[in-house]
Amino acid sequence: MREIDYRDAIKEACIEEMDRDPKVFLIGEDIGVYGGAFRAYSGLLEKYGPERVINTPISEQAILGGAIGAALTGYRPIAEIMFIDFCGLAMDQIVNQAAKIKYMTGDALNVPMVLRTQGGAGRGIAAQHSQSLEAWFYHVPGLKVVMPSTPYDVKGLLKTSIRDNNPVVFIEHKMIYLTKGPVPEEEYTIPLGVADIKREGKDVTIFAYSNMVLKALEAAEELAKEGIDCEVVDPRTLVPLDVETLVNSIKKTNKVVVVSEAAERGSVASDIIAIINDSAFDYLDAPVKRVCGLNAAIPYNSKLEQACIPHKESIVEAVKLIL
Amino acid sequence: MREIDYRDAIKEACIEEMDRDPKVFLIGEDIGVYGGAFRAYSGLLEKYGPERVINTPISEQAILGGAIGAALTGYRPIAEIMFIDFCGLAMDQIVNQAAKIKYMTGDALNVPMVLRTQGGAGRGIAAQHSQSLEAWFYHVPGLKVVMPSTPYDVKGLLKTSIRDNNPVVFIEHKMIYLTKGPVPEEEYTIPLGVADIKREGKDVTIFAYSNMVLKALEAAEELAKEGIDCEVVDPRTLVPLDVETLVNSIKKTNKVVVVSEAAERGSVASDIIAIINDSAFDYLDAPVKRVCGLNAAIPYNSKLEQACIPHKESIVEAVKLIL
Amino acid sequence: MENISKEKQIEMLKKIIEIRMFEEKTVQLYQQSKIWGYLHPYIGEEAVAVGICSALNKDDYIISTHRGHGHSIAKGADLGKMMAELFGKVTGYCKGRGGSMHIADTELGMLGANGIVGGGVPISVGAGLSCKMEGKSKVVVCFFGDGAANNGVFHESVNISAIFKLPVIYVCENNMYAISMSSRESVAGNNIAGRANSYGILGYKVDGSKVFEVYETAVKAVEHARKGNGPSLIEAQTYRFFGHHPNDPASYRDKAEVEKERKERDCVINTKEALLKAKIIKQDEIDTIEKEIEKMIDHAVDFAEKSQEPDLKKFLTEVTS
Amino acid sequence: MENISKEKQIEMLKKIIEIRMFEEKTVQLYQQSKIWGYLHPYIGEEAVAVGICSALNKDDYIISTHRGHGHSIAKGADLGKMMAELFGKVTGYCKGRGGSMHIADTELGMLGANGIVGGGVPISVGAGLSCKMEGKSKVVVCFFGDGAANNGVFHESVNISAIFKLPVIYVCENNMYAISMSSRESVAGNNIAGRANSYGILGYKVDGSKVFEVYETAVKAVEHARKGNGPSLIEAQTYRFFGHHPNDPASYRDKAEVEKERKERDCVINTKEALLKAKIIKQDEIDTIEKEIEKMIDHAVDFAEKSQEPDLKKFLTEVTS
Ligand SMILES: Cc1ncc(C[n+]2csc(CCOP(=O)(O)OP(=O)(O)O)c2C)c(N)n1
Ligand SMILES: Cc1ncc(C[n+]2csc(CCOP(=O)(O)OP(=O)(O)O)c2C)c(N)n1
Ligand SMILES: [Mg+2]
Ligand SMILES: [Mg+2]
Repeated sequence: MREIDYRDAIKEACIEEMDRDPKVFLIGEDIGVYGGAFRAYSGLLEKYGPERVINTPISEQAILGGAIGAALTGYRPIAEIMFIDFCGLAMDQIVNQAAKIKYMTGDALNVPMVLRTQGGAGRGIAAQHSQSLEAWFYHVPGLKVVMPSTPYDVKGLLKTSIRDNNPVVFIEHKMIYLTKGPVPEEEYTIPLGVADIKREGKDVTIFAYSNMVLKALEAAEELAKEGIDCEVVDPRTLVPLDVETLVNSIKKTNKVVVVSEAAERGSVASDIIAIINDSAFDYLDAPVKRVCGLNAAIPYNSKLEQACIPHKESIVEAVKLIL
Repeated sequence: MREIDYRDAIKEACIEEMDRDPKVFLIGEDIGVYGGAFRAYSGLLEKYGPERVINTPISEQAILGGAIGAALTGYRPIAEIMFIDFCGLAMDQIVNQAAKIKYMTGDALNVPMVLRTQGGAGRGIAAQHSQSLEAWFYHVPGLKVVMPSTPYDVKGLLKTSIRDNNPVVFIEHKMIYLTKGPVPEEEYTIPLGVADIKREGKDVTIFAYSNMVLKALEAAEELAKEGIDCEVVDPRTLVPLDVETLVNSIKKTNKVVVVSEAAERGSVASDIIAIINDSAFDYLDAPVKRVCGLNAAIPYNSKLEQACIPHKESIVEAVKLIL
Repeated sequence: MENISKEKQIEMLKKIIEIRMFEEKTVQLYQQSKIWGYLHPYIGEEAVAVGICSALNKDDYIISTHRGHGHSIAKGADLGKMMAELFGKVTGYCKGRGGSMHIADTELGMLGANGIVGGGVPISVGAGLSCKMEGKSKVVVCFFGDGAANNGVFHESVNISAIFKLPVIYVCENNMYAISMSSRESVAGNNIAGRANSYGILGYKVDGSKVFEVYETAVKAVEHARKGNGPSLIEAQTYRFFGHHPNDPASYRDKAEVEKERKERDCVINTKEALLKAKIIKQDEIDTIEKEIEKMIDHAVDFAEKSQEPDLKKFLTEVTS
Repeated sequence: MENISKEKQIEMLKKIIEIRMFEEKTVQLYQQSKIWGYLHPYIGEEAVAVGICSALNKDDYIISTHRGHGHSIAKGADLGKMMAELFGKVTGYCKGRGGSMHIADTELGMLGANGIVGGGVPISVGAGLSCKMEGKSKVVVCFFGDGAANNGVFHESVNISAIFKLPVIYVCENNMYAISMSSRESVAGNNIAGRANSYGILGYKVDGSKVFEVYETAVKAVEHARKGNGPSLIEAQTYRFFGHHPNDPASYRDKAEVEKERKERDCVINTKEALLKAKIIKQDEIDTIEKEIEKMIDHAVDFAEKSQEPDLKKFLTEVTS
């Protein structure tokens, strides 16, 4: 199969959906000639014109309002917030408007929109440009949360998200835009709420999402050399969450490490542990281990920065701890 | 000891601290003649004048910026956001500025401020005025989070929060402003990070905070009639968290129910379970039970609303489930 | 006023009375604890919603606020469904889930009341984009208060609507207060309409107690928008006759001011008088109208009272995710 | 210019050159991968920071942006500590934790650069309140870009500063672009200074390449603020000579425009020429100044290179909570 990078997979999803449905459009900062901060949209302005590739001022609330209002009136916008950190400026529109409109109006209205954004550390851009804030959205009823780790997943899930009739927060990771992977030429979609076992194994389950899937696979590789056989479960979507695949994996391995780049306290990883506690407590041979980011503002200095997030090494260590 | 209500305890804390330290001031919406949406500040404008009781336009970002900038330059502001739901408009100031300034500037600056707000359901004011969003702040390194349940605690903790040199998110609950309780005439403070055992017991630990402490005590009362002896642990502050008191209680009871009014998914309750998993797994005789709000936007209709949040009955049921 | 057909004038008077009587009834029901939660009466401000919405087509959109009953009714809402919503009944506009602050309806083009001050304002950008993309000359009216005019959302939204020439009419209902905060003290420059200059768009200031003045201004702004000339900003000067909500005695306001406003700028009284004076209507016709509206409202209350509570099980399967 | 002492004029020229040479050096070091992360050079805009900060006292405050090196240096920052910060060293202004976008220092009255566009703008309200409460006639300068002027924070902050008459000078550096977005297309009405009218405050438009013009305007605005007359808004028209950051070729800009700006509005060249023409300085004196500054910068780089990396253990105990 041909290989393309994560960034181009995003672009392909947009192109296919924009071609399929004239109601789909893009809105965000620097998405015109500039093609988006990570260039996922390069060429799209030329292709679709400024009516469907709407380049905005630095007005995060109005960008999301621009998506919500269009969604309420029949369109399917994909709004981009350049860094997930900047969502701090627009949580009202996401949480009090987009997430709730359908429910609080008793289905009088609905909001089919995608909020595309990206998070994560690793580029030395410090505390306000490196956060992993998915836990905020995960906690809010009415939002779906998608965090793909591969080109294949990002394409298939973005297409599904665009077609979803409710708001989807689609979170990419700044360190994986250039990673390549197999993506078929033919059209495909991936349903929300279906995990993917990125590597099968029988000794320990590693539950990881987004960039941490790549770290988990590296760790599994290394552990394999020592004869430890890890299964890597990538939920791909956090809401809805495929609990069944996770529980089945735990039934097999009886041990699980949960990895998230986000600051540990109040992270999605903690919630996964609570879910395991509810649904798989009896299958566990050891307490679940969390491998998360430190409870610290991400620093600029590269060594400090790297010390704040999980790595292959920290995952390896955690797996060994519970073996 | 004299009894006063939660609301007056807040006012007393402000008065004592404003009298003690001329750098303390209040800023927020309708806090002047109106005395605040829940009237906790009534009379304070007359007492301290408009220079120290700063009534603002509906500009949540500028209110918090108003606190942060003053804190950076030597003052100790108490900023009020009328409903925790409205923090959606100002998360950038809270999270990207207040929480991070000290850490990302390497201690060049610090932000001694309190953000006072209130949350919770129960008054039929629907999805945008009834949320429990403490998980957002809990997840952000650099913020302390305080959620007192009694007049005694609210006064002592507010005083300590005002004196703290870092930003404190101080979250009250709209249903308990008029509850009364003993508060000494003499000055006292309560350190952050020290839990309070609101009721001793030996059979089951109920971990609950804010308004849920009152529900947990009701449940314990009811269970006592059936001979089940519950211990109610009120952490009072979520960050810093007194893990020790919780673990000690679990060592004694070997069973624990964690209660939070917030939507279950990604709640603080989930994180407490992860912490218990890390620190008290071996003392547990049964899986920890979460009793949380539903993953739903809080509705207007009172019966529906009540169905979305935990009650005495749901806590009783949970306790019985793990006995 | 001369350019407005007699029928239209009478129509507007009717709507004003309908809103007034509906609101008086809701306050009464609130005091009887049949309605709970938050209720923000529109009494005193009716001419704004009616003047503006009378310039709209059925398929145009409106975006409302926490004080939204008047907007909905002016756009043609069914009083029964509104009242049922306030009663929390399943027959209400939001199946009892929203209450006063969240009424919405696609068929009405009513894109939602809002519990967040200014929360609907950015949504105008999207509705405006949609109207522009669709190319059917629809327009959007975005209502908001003087308090909301100080929130950042106002600035972002009007700026973007202006640069893209979106067909949005921003209608600021300056009722002089945001809860207890006077607009004289909160709006720097004290000229909301004047803020239009910042964005290079048209700004109008109108007496919000004069329904025909409001209407005529709205007609201009709507035409401007339909032609693709972009947004405009109307500041309607009005007054909240009572407290922010039924339990607010509004003691922060000057009594003389309140009395003067109620006496001189009551749009129900003034519109009636104007029509009587112009001999467009007779007093007994007004009496008949009022009786009919009273009946409508009684029906609405009756409908609400008799409607079912939402089914808890159904609710739970519908909302949890 | 005539009213400014010769010493002060030379001082300003020096600062302009200092910033220019510092920035050129950082770009070079960035390309050599000695600095990483985000770096937003201030080249072309130096006269704004220098003109404004020259009107301030040491204990006045400034609030900066993501493009903040010039502001810090103009306020008197130590080049060594700045460079060390860019190198991520523990001797830097933020102990290596902040990098280019977070430099701050209480002694300098520098309340922080900011990675969030407009993030510092609301903070001006608090610093302004503090200056007013303290009553020592201190003032606050709040720098922000044309892009930030479209964000809601601008509106909220200027409005509040105006109603409370806070001593804040809002300085918009309109360098015509926000990354790739031209201010002609993003600022409705295309007149940022004109937005002052909305708030009933003074607005000034100045040529940001003319340091003395900027300075003289700043003096007026600062005096106004010190006297308790409230905020003002200065729009300094300037130009970002290069890309948004070192890796941005800025191909979205018209070449002719870029060339024209660089040729006609280079404040380093123009300030030198003005002083030479007015015979306030001689070419060899300029040469000496430049050599000295070059030496300072070399020292700064040397200091940064030789400084320690932050200690990981210490960091971990300090930051985790
Ligand atoms: C963002 C936000 N801040 C504060 C509130 C609380 N609040 C509800 S209504 C109101 C006053 C609104 O004033 P205005 O916009 O003038 O509308 P009016 O009530 O006068 O119609 C306030 C402060 C809110 N609902 N949302
Ligand atoms: C809230 C927010 N939105 C977007 C960005 C990404 N961003 C960084 S700089 C910039 C452009 C800022 O333009 P302007 O305010 O004119 O300042 P300039 O870069 O021209 O100095 C953008 C969009 C950001 N950092 N913060
Ligand atoms: Mg008002
Ligand atoms: Mg700019």
